[in-house]
Amino acid sequence: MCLAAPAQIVRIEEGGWLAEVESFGNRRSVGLTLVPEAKVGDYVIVHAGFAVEIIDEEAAKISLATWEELLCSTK
Amino acid sequence: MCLAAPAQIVRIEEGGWLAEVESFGNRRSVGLTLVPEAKVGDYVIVHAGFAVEIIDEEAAKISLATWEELLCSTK
Amino acid sequence: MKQEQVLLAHGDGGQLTHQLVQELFLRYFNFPALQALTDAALLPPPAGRLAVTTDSFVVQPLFFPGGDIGTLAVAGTVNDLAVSGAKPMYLTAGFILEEGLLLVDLERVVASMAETARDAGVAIVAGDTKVVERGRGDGLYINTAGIGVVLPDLDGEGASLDGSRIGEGDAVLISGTLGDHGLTIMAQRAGIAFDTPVQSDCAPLSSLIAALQENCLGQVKWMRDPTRGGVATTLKEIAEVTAKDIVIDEQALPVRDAVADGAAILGLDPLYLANEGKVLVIVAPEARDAALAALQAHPLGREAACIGHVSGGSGQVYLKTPLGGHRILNRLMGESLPRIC
Amino acid sequence: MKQEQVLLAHGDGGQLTHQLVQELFLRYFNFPALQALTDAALLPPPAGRLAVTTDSFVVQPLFFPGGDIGTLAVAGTVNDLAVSGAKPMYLTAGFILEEGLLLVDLERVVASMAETARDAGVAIVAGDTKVVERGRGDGLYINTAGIGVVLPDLDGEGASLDGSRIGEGDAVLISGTLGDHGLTIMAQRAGIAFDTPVQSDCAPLSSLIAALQENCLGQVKWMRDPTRGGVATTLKEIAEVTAKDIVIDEQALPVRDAVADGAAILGLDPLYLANEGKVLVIVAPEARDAALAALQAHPLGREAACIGHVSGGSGQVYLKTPLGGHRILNRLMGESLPRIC
Amino acid sequence: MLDEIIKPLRDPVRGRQMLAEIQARWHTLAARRGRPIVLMEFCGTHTVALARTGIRSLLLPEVELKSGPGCPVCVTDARDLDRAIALASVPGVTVATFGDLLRVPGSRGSLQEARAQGADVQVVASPLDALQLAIAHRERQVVFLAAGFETTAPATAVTVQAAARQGVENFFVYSLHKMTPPGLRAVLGDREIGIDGVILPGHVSLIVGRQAWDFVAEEHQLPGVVAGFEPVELLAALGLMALHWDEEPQILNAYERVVRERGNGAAQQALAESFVPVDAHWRGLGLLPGSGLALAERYRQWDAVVQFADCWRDLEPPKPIAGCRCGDVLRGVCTPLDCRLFGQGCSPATPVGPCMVSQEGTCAAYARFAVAK
Amino acid sequence: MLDEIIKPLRDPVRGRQMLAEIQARWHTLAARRGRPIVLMEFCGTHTVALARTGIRSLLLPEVELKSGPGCPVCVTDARDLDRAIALASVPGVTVATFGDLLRVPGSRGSLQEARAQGADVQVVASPLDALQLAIAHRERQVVFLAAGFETTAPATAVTVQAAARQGVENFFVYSLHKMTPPGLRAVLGDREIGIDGVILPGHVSLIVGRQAWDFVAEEHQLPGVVAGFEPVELLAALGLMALHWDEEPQILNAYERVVRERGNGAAQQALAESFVPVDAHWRGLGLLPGSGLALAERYRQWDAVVQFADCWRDLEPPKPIAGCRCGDVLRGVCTPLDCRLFGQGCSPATPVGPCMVSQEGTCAAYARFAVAK
Ligand code: SF4
Ligand code: SF4
Ligand SMILES: [Mg+2]
Ligand SMILES: [Mg+2]
Ligand SMILES: [Mg+2]
Ligand SMILES: [Mg+2]
Ligand SMILES: [Mg+2]
Ligand SMILES: [Mg+2]
Ligand SMILES: [Mg+2]
Ligand SMILES: [Mg+2]
Ligand SMILES: [Mg+2]
Ligand SMILES: [Mg+2]
Repeated sequence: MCLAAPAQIVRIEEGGWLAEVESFGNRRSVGLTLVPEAKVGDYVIVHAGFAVEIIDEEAAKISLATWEELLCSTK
Repeated sequence: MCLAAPAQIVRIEEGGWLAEVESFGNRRSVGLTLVPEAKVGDYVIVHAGFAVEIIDEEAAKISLATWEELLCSTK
Repeated sequence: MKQEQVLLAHGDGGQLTHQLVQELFLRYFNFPALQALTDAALLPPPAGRLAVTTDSFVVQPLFFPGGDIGTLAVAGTVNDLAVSGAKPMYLTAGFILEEGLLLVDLERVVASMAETARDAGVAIVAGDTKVVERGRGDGLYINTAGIGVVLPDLDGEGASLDGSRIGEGDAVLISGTLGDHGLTIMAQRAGIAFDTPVQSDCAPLSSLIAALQENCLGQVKWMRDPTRGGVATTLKEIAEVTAKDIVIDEQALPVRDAVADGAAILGLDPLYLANEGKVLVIVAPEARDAALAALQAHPLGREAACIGHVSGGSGQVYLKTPLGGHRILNRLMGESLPRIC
Repeated sequence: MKQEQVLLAHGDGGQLTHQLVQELFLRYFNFPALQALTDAALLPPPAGRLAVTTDSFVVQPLFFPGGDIGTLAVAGTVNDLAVSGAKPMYLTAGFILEEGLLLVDLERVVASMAETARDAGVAIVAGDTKVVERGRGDGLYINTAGIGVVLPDLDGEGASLDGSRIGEGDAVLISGTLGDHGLTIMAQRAGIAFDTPVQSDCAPLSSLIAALQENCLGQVKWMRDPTRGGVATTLKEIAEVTAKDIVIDEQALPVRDAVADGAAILGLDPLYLANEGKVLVIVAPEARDAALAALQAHPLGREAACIGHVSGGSGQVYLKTPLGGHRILNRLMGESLPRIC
Repeated sequence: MLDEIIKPLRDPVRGRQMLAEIQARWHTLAARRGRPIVLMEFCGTHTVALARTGIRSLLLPEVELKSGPGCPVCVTDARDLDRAIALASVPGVTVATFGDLLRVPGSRGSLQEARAQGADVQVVASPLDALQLAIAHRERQVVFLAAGFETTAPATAVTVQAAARQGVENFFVYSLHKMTPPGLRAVLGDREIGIDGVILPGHVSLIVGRQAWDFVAEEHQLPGVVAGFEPVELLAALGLMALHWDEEPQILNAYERVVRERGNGAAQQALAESFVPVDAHWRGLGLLPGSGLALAERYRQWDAVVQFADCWRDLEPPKPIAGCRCGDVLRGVCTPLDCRLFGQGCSPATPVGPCMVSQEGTCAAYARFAVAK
Repeated sequence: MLDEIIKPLRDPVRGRQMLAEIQARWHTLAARRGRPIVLMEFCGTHTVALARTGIRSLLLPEVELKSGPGCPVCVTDARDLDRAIALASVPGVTVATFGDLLRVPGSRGSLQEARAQGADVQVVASPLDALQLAIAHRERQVVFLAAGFETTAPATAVTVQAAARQGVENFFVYSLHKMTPPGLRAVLGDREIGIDGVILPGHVSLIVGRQAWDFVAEEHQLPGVVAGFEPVELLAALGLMALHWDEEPQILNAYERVVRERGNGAAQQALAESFVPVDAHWRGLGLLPGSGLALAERYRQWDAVVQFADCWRDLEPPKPIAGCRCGDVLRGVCTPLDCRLFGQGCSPATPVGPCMVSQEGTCAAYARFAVAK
């Protein structure tokens, strides 16, 4: 029920409340309050104008590997 | 400096504050406060939404006659 | 249609637009090329030169005594073609609807357009609908573009209507009373409204003009419908184009008493009030009587009058007053605002 | 012009209207029949069937990456003529100005129109200007009506483009990427704005379509520019008209990454976003490759793709998903509102 | 029927007869004097009517008709317009006023231009309509910008009384009302102008009465005539003045069908209740003592001048309009033809000064009804 | 590059491989069970994604995917919408909200229809934009109509804190925020429905954490999986659930790249500071204890529910929408196909019930992505 899209932090405003994020060339300003530990270069999930979580790139890779392992076996 | 147009009172609203006036078929509602003595059938001069004076039909006729007398003599 | 009001979604090109077109527009406008709903209507090759014109209609109120914005949108464009010497053939109609417009009002307007088009013998061949947010429109704006054909028999040698044939002594005719439309509209405006017996004169003039042309073949030198800016502005424009003077006789101007009085109430001048069913005509002096008779013989021209003549000069329009004075008429200057002082 | 802003008086048909026309419009639109300022432009008899169309343009913002309302007003109408198989010839232009519009902005738009018309090889032959009160418009609305001619060599036996010749197996082509215009506009809207590298694709397609027709003489069965409602809505309409199904391959759809991402941000679907410089084409299967090559050889068609085919059926549009599922595409339903949930 | 009253006053046959007689009489008088006779019509509506009927040109060269400051729009001070614009630009405030005022330039544009920039300005034909607007839009503050001379001020007076009676709290009046006798006094007291007689305003006179002008004859030794506005009435006024030219200066009444000796008592009483006289700035004439009408203390709550004073606290004082000779035109020192901007940058479509704005402004009347050469 | 994270999750080759494997596994499980296996996806975005990718139809008939009440727009009570419309119709008040909410029917029309009648309704993409609107229009009262589950509520929480910090007095929040665990609890507690497992909302979960759903396994003995939204992620979630089908019910996490065990602590803290749990009406589900989020007492000044209570004092209670089975659809008791209005009068262009309004509403998803027969 909650549309959210991934984007990368390219700049954090002074004060740390706002960040500029980028996704496939699209740039927008989002609130950073909900992910205080985020830093430039991080990928985040954006919803309703706020970054709501940081994407764990490592976990993404592991998941994918696991799924291939477990679920592409019939091939 | 004050555009004003003649019209005839065709109806006076209850209370006597407002009247409906008519001129060549055009009808509008005007304030009557400034000519408290006006009655239905009277011709009035209307300015800025108010009847501001009653036309004295008798005086109008006399003026016209006087002017013809005095000023159309060369004919 | 389930909705009673126009929503923004009626203009998004999707399902509601589709319904609006199918259930309203196509019900009234039943030209085959329009019903096909292709991107453009395909029409047979015309038999003469094309006349092309466009006007947008933004009148308020949408409905007024004597007509509505739909009548106007058809008549206005038909008249621009007719005064150009063309037989009006096809119209396009572009609607800009304001969110919140009542669909019953839209239907009334569309019905008027269909009826006026039928009267004028034109077909509405292409259309478009857009919806704008509330507060970014005014109920309904309509653009019409018109295509006419200058039939060879109206298009003989030297029959140009651009004013180039106007000469000294030519007669200036008007097909009826001045200012009826403009006064009707002004009398409806919020803040200055009054009741008036005056009605808009809006009407398609194609048959009146055809009758005139038949009776005065080649002798009509110029025609124009004196709409925005009124008779004075229209005459000033042609006077400038020809660099001749036009002299108008104030006493010859047909003006209804109620229009004169209404104009006085508002501080306006009937010479500058819009007309939507009148044509100004300049004819050779020898054709004056025939032209006047032709106009007066038509139901829309009964009150036609000869109001002046062309004289040598430099592009001025003079009004001869009843007392024998002259004054110069210029273009309408500045928005027509009702005044009290 | 002394005024910096449009005033109501610019639309009253008087002196300021006259100045606006003389000092702005006629400076950019220099077609002789327009300069004559007659009620209608008189044009030479055309050499074939007429194609006639109209559209109003109410886009906000007026200026956007890739174009402005003026580019759009010309390109949109030119494209409707071109996809109908006609050579676009003449446009009319009706302006509805909102009181307060900056005259420099109006000039920019007029300049764009003149330039786009030149690119497309069309002449603006008639015009009209109205001014509405502030709060009753949105800066500037433009209506254009277009007249084209179906040249006999494009108009041979059986060359009808109304969809009646569409048959099973025909290929569905698009001349480039989906949704660039729609996404560009949405990204500019107050309340949801973001920066995007996407630009509107708005462009007149007359030369692209002429090139296509030359290379596939008689084999193009149907064309349409997928504007409001996008590719999905446009395909649904032709599917209904033909009562055949259209099957689109989701993986074949050319969509820029930034458009796909921007659409995801807004909760929208590129299949329903407007395009203003793209044409959907249906050709016989044997002409598919030639048509694709012709499109791709033109600067405006480099990213052309074959996106699907026609099959037997009942007027449905199916989208084949990458996983092998199918879903049905309907018309756009309801205003495209950006969503967050 | 109105016809019976009005039509004879427009009868061209009667008019042309009178014109011939009157031309002859003035011809004689001017010849005797050895120079044209200069009359001033104080009233802008007379300016327009004299031009529109052609009478102005038909009396030349024997009689030169100069226009006085009798257009309430033209004499409205730029400072007041700047304030009205500031007011109209405040969110939530609507300024309602007569159409005439929309195009008058203040020192930073007109209400019309302010409206184009988003200010809320509504045109009304009566102060009552402005009050109705306030009643219909309780969420807005509606300020009626009240311009006009004694003819118009009673309408405002009665309207503010109605607002008070009905307790309409979102209605306000910004009074620009001015009184004409002080205006005429200022013009006549000016040594620069030489005029021989005055055509007195007909509709102001029906409020103030014929006798309000006696000072013209008594203090300034000039003849005057109260005139109506129909062609025959105008001619009659000019004719009566010529007939009495050789007598002791006096104020004639050629508009007896509506103008009484002492004017309209009810209207005068309404003015006295709602307003108090104050010094007022007249454009071109300067500060004239006791020439303005401010709302009386008891209507303070409805007085926009008091209630919205914050809105213009920081306004800079207006700058004079470069090149515009309105001041001189208003005092009759020169005619618009003497202004080098007339027709060259200043026109009814693009007015520079206030005299070009109102149709009754002298410059506008000259431009609109330009006399055929 | 985002590409490296996202593109593999959309890879059709990998997707089709996984699909084949998963179809086979569910085929086996359903065969063993002797009937189709019924899973509920709680989340509306899952409903849409499963339809859009074709996965819903590709799993049939072995797996039936039922939609739960996971669209915050659909579960918004008609009473709240009636109030929002009343609010937006007050002169001087602007209601700012997400685009989704505009078309939801209350009992007397939608915000979209109210806007067409003159109400001031603005679409925003973030509560921060609504706050900006208030700051830019100090003369208006801007009410942010805040709909959404736990994913959205923290944004509102932080925004109201910012409004307080900056002292923005013309900004208000009408909270419609709801919490999903009580919603799911209500559905699972209902005896009418028979489901075998739950697909849990991915973006809610990144706030509340995977463990927030343990009650599903522990109390309801149902397996669950937290799923992402890309095609490969959806397939993975379904695949993992199938793999673990025979084990003790547990809540799997197939969206580990963003969903942590305990969720987002900062967001949870923001919620705790700005809101308090209250009982809330869910359309179709009724009053669910502790399922709503009201503004905390310290933000009373910004709470539209408190500050504008006068606006809806006289509103009649909403009437149920005749014939609409949204309630049953939301509880998973029936599918939209069981509603006799579906496609017959109720369509995305002319929605009757809320489930047809949001693109994520179950009825809308069925209508838009109608499965090819
Ligand atoms: S012509 Fe214009 S500038 Fe000159 S005095 Fe008159 S209003 Fe002023
Ligand atoms: S189809 Fe429409 S009426 Fe039926 S349950 Fe869904 S929303 Fe309600
Ligand atoms: Mg035209
Ligand atoms: Mg026209
Ligand atoms: Mg015309
Ligand atoms: Mg169109
Ligand atoms: Mg409006
Ligand atoms: Mg079109
Ligand atoms: Mg188009
Ligand atoms: Mg098209
Ligand atoms: Mg026009
Ligand atoms: Mg606007």
